[in-house]
Amino acid sequence: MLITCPYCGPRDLAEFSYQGDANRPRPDQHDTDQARWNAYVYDRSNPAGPHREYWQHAGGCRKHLLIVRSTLTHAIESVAFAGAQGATPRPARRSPKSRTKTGPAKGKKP
Amino acid sequence: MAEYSFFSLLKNAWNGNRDWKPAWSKAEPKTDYDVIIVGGGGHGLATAYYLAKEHGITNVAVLEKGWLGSGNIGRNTTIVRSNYLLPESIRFYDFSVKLWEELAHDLNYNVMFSQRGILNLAHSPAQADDYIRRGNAMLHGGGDAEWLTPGEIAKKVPGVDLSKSARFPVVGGLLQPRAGTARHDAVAWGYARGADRRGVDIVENCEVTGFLREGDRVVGVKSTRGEIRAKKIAVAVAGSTGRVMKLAGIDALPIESHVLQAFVTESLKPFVDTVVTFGGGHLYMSQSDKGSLVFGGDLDGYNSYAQRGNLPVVEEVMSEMVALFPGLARVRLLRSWGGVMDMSMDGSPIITTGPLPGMYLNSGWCYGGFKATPASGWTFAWTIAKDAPHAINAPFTLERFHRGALIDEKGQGATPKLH
Amino acid sequence: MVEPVSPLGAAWKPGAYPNTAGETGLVLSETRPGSIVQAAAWPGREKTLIDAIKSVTGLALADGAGAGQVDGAKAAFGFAPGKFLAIDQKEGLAAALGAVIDVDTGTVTDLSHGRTALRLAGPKADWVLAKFFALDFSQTTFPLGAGRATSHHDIFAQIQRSGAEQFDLYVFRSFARAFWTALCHASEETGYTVG
Amino acid sequence: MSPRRSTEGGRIDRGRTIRFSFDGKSYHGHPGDTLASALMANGMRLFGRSFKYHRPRGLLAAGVDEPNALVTVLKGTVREPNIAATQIEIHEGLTVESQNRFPSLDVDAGAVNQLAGGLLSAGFYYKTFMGPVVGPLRGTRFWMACEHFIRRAAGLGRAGRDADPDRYERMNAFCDVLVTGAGPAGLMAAKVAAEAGKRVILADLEPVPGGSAKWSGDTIDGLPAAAWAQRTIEALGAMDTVRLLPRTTVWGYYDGNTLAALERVTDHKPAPDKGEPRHRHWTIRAGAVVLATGAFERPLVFPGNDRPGVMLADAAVRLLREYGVVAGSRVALFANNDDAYRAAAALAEAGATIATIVDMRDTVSSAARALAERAGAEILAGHAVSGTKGGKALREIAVQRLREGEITGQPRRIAVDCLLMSGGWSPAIHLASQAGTAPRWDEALQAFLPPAPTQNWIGAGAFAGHFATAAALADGLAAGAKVAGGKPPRKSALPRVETLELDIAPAPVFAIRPSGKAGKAFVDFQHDVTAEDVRQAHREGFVSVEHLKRYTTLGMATDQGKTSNVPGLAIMAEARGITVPEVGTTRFRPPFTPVSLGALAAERYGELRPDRLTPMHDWHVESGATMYAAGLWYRPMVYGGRGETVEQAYVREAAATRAGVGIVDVSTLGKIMVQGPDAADFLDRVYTNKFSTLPVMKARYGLMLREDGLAYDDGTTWRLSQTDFLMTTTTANAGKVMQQLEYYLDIVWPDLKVALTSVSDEWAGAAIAGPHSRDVLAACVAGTAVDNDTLPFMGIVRGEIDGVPVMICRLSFSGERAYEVYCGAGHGLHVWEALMEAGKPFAIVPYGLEALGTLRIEKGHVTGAEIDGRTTGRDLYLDWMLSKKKPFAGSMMMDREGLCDDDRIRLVGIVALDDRPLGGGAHIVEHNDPAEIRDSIGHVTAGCYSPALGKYIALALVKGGKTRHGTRAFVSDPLRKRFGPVEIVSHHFYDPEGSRMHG
Repeated sequence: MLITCPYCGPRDLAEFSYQGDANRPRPDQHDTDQARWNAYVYDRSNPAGPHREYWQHAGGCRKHLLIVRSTLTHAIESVAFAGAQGATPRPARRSPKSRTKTGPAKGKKP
Repeated sequence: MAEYSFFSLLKNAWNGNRDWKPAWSKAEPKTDYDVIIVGGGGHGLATAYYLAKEHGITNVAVLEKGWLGSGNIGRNTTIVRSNYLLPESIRFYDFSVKLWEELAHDLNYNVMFSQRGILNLAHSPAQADDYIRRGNAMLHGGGDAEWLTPGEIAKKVPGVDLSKSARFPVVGGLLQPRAGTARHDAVAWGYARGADRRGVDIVENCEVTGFLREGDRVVGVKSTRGEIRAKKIAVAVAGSTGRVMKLAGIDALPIESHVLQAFVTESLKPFVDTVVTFGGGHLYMSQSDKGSLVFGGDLDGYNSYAQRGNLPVVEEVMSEMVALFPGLARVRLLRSWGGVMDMSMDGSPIITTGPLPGMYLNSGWCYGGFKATPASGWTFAWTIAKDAPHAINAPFTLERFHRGALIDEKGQGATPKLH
Repeated sequence: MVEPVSPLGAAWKPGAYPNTAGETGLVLSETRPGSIVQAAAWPGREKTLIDAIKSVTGLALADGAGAGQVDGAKAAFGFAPGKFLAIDQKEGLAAALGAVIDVDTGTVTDLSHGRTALRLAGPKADWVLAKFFALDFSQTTFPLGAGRATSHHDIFAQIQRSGAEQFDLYVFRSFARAFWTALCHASEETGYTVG
Repeated sequence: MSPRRSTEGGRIDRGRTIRFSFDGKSYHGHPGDTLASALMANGMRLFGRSFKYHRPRGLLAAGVDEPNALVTVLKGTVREPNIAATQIEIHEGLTVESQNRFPSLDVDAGAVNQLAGGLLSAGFYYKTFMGPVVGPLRGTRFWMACEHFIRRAAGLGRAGRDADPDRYERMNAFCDVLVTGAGPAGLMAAKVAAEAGKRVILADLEPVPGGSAKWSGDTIDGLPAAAWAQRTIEALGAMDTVRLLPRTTVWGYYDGNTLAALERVTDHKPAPDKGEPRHRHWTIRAGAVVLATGAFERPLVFPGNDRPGVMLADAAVRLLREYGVVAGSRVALFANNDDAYRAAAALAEAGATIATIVDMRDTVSSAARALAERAGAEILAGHAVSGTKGGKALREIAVQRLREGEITGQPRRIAVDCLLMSGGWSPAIHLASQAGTAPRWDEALQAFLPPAPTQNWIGAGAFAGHFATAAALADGLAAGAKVAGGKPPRKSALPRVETLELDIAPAPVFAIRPSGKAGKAFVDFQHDVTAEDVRQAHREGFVSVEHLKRYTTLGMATDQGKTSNVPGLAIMAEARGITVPEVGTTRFRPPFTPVSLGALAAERYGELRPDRLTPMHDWHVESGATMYAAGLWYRPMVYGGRGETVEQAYVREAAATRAGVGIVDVSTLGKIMVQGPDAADFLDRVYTNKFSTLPVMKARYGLMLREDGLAYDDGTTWRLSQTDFLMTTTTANAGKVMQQLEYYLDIVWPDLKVALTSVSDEWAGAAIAGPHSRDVLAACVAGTAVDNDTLPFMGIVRGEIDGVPVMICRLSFSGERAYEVYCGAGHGLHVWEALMEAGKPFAIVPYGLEALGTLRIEKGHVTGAEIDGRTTGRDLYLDWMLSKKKPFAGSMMMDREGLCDDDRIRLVGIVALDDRPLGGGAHIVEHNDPAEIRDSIGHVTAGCYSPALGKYIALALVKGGKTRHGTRAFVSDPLRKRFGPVEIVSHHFYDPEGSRMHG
């Protein structure tokens, strides 16, 4: 599998660390609703199809990425930096050649 | 249907093997059953068998979307063991091993359970302490365990690198003698034949596409072969749990589906006589009766329903294999494949009534489902028949996660990829 | 002034190690810079940080992922959003950068001891590196001065192309000896020189 | 009559001779020969024994699809089993032995299995060997006794146990276009793409590229096809944007157009050059892939089709044209298609007599007739071979009339020494199948064609069902142009081909149903799966393609069904009365052909993980330390070397530390710089206790929980300035904690201005502990005082030791007055030696992990043995660290009922009352009967001999925890055969008030 890191370009799966389901918002630190915390820690939507998930480019820039990937085919639909509010995931590039055009200006989240 | 025996083989050989009958009949689904079991894998078939055998409930249909045993029962590395740490697990899996020991006779089908033992190699004093804790827990829970020194390991597993200069030198090993391997497909076929002989309908190529509801209650299924109603609907679909439960409106469960790869080498003359695991990484290996080394390692580590994995895990597993057995570098990988694992949030299964009225759920097997097949079927059948769990599966509830009553063998918390 | 000790220890064996054909395809060396410093900008403050790096080192970094520059004793490159590695053969770069980068701009972290600088130079440098890293080392995709953060299993590495056939690697000090040994081993095929 | 070498032709160099050995006997061949061709040239027919029946087998194929001729290659005591003789290039000194036979290939005792043929039908083992229900052989015993012998009879070659001395390597490659297969289609595609400026990798599994061009006999652009291929390869090789990879099999198609290939670098040489790997594992990330992997010819299924001398028609052509080997002198052909007639013509030209051509079809095209005429052979149309004779070599075939699939009439017996067969062709669609979905059935070709691409590949040539050379070249041209992204190709770019126009479409018949007991007809040659086995599987209900495969083992041998797949499906389809595609096909899985485990381990063979070393590593080793692998790190366990046992050594080290002063290397601790205006706030959120209140130049012990509320990691964090913190973690958890913190900052609190940097390797750390620790520092530290006022407990100062800047924090893991001295890692050794020197007057001792553990057990500090992922802060009596004033990670989850249960195991101390050791992993019970192994109430996490207490003590996790203090229990360690009384006490064994460390 090849993941196109918005900063580093297309990189091998081995450089990435899976950080799990991105469909479950972490409750606010001050939230005292036990059910919400339980759901955050334990409950997963586990869809067969497009899945929003976090990956960390641990063997690269170390940024966390929000990726939409099909759990049926492993095809990656989009990659974006995680945590950027209202970020629209960017379409994945097909060819590893497109590195030169990769990425936003240094450090700017899209 | 005739009993299988050496004499039946002889008789049929005489007749040119022309008189064999189907191992199980291809049933047409009826419109109504006492129990429907969704999932014609090992656990579903075992459940049907024990419903009939132990509880006299035979008006049962097993619905399989594809061919029988097409899930993990036919894709695993065939290991049977109960070398667990926590009392709940030891009790459950030890019960399973006991059922395994009688299974071939029980089913009149040779599932080839071979108690060649499983040896967990430890590579540091701290790891040895950890394994000894587990071995002692097994013994205190009524199981069997032995501690082997490197010298004893050398005799039991020739070819393993026991040199002091190894990157992770072997300091000892935890052996469970009663563990072993079985012929995976035969388990599915044996249970199918056994259930069929007791009157269960086994319906292949019948995919459940929805559930019939009366209020909250689940009263039947919609399928590619029509609507089928039943008093009780049991779900045992392993890696497909998320998909099937969504059809019942359950959108979130403490389960993720992950891909696990498995590997076989070309066929070799006898090389290793026991199941060996490598503690310097994550590797388990044994040799099949046909001579292939059968082995596997960690999950690929991302949600997947694809039954195919990627290269990093392949390379990691092979690296560990040749680290443990440097003579195998010239042996060749014949085939690899992927199975979809229903990874639960604490690494332990769920065998329970609910979560909806009329429904029963059996899931969360992670990658330990094969060895659990008999106990899973037995306790699930009990739970379905009695509408309450047996003491053996009582801890394996769905609520335990939220309650914090976790059965976390590895101590990794709610990180499915780490179990 | 106390000279820092190289982590390579006895694994550093200067000399020529030709291959069967008598060739040496690359030179392996430890460059032992006095300063290896990480500078990180808060989001939106990258330009200020790039300017600060320029004011101290004279290196003008282009505005793009992984862009960098090498200039004799000094080098700098980006390896992550808002993050840069700056290298100087002289000591004191961390203090100098710390003086011009305030807390509202970002942070400066001295890694002079924590990272070990290794250099591969020669026509076979990219061939040997490709045995370890899943990076495209061709000139067009990895131009002069550019930097990359990558890893070889457990070993994290930052790599800068410092010449047409030359790459500088920054690896964690504790792994340096193991990695160096592996580099030498992997270079036997093409032949190599240490020094 | 036997195979022989022709006087001319082929790419072998008759001028040179190579000697090699097979089963201890010496043979010779020529450069260019494979083991198969060289042995055939030596007149050999018998190459191997089959898996189940041990039937004698000859060569069936000429390529990777060979199922029979498997041998073991020997290099000294190192063995490489199960290699097809067709894939071994001979070289001087090559030593090979046959396998799965006893005592020899010629006389094999296992052949007795043939007598029990009917008993050993499909699935026989599921039906027997279950043994008695009662008695000593009940349960699994009887089966295991039988299995012992079954296992010895099964299996092919024998693997070695000695370490493989060769090396393996990986190579990462990137390209615009990967072309797999250098036949006419692949060559053409590579040429077009390369000429358009693309970076191209062209991989071919054979030593000499060219594919079918090497033996087709066609003419391309006026040149013999082989010469055209040669010319094209040379032109490609001259371009620096093209990488040619001969002897390289692309075997795996993974996600993201990542492909795996195996290059056999030195297998064809007597010895590798310096530094050369035996195999190279290529991982190729390709922009686009051209799949031009060709096709495999299929055998026909008839009784006796496995007799040595029966082979695939194209294999005989290949042997002849590539290696100059004539497979027989009196040859028959049995086919269901026109294309196979080429073989008859080719062998006739080489001097063989073509005794007959048996064609299943009633009518034969004129083109085929012309070829038969050239071969001087009569055609028996509408006939089939219904049997063969000969022991270990074919002598005679029986031919009968075939009417609507049934054999009729009297057999005609024809004496031949070689029978060529052809059931048409199956495209090698394996890679495409790996990459995507199910293949589609082509009725005309009677073959599965590639599925629609789900990744970025394009097919060409025989792979796509376009078998003729001209069609393959046209495909290659189109594919090359497409991946190059340029204009559609000009027609004129297409080379001219002169060839025989033959219809490749076969008759839809693969199996002859024999009349009576005519003998076994094999579908899967290697696994001895017969047509009758397939029919029996049908009778028993194993009718889906997967059940068929699993029940009969069809297609599961080392050739992975390359020849057997379609014939097997066709027989099942006929039995079920449905079509082949309705039976279905199994998904092809990686690898396409077997790959050595060494190659996949690559550079990790011989070095699984890198060594991670502290700056003082060499000093420890030189000082006699026994090193201990802790994760990737090496750490001193004890400084022995004085004839001491490990226990004596650690007791000495620990006692000396408590009495005077000791020093330990703590450089492995995880260290993370937490910097930025929000750093303190961030730490308050991730630690259970507060850090925002920590003064500058002070340290604090911190506990972290997981999100689920269980204990995660602990360590001290030092505030170096208002906005800079140095966090330490346990050695084991350094990476995980870093990742968790990054997760919080990237995803949960992206607004916090905090930067994290791993500085584990930046700082060397030495802890000095003991009553004299301050004296040692006072003797060597410059630039700061180290007295109690300047450097109180948890205080931090900066200073210098022997010219090196240091940072000293007063911390204690041992319970003694103690300090951690940090300096730049490059100065670690220097500072360590300075401290040792300064400590000399105080008899300073270096101590290792065992003594460190002893000191901490005595003090009751927890580590990974107690924070094992299943314990809570309360289980460990760390309640005092759980702030009630602020939320923190895990705070909402740690109070759930299951985590507060009274029955949980909690931390206690235990003391052995029988003066014997308490090992980690021992359990605790309440009853005093060693024979009763039951009712564990907990376990020992870590034990030691305590020099301070003069007793064996341990930390333990026990149900009820504190409530058991002062009670008697028993240690039960049956695995180590240890049982004895213990007293449960507080885990704070030593100086519970902390007066020593605060003093």
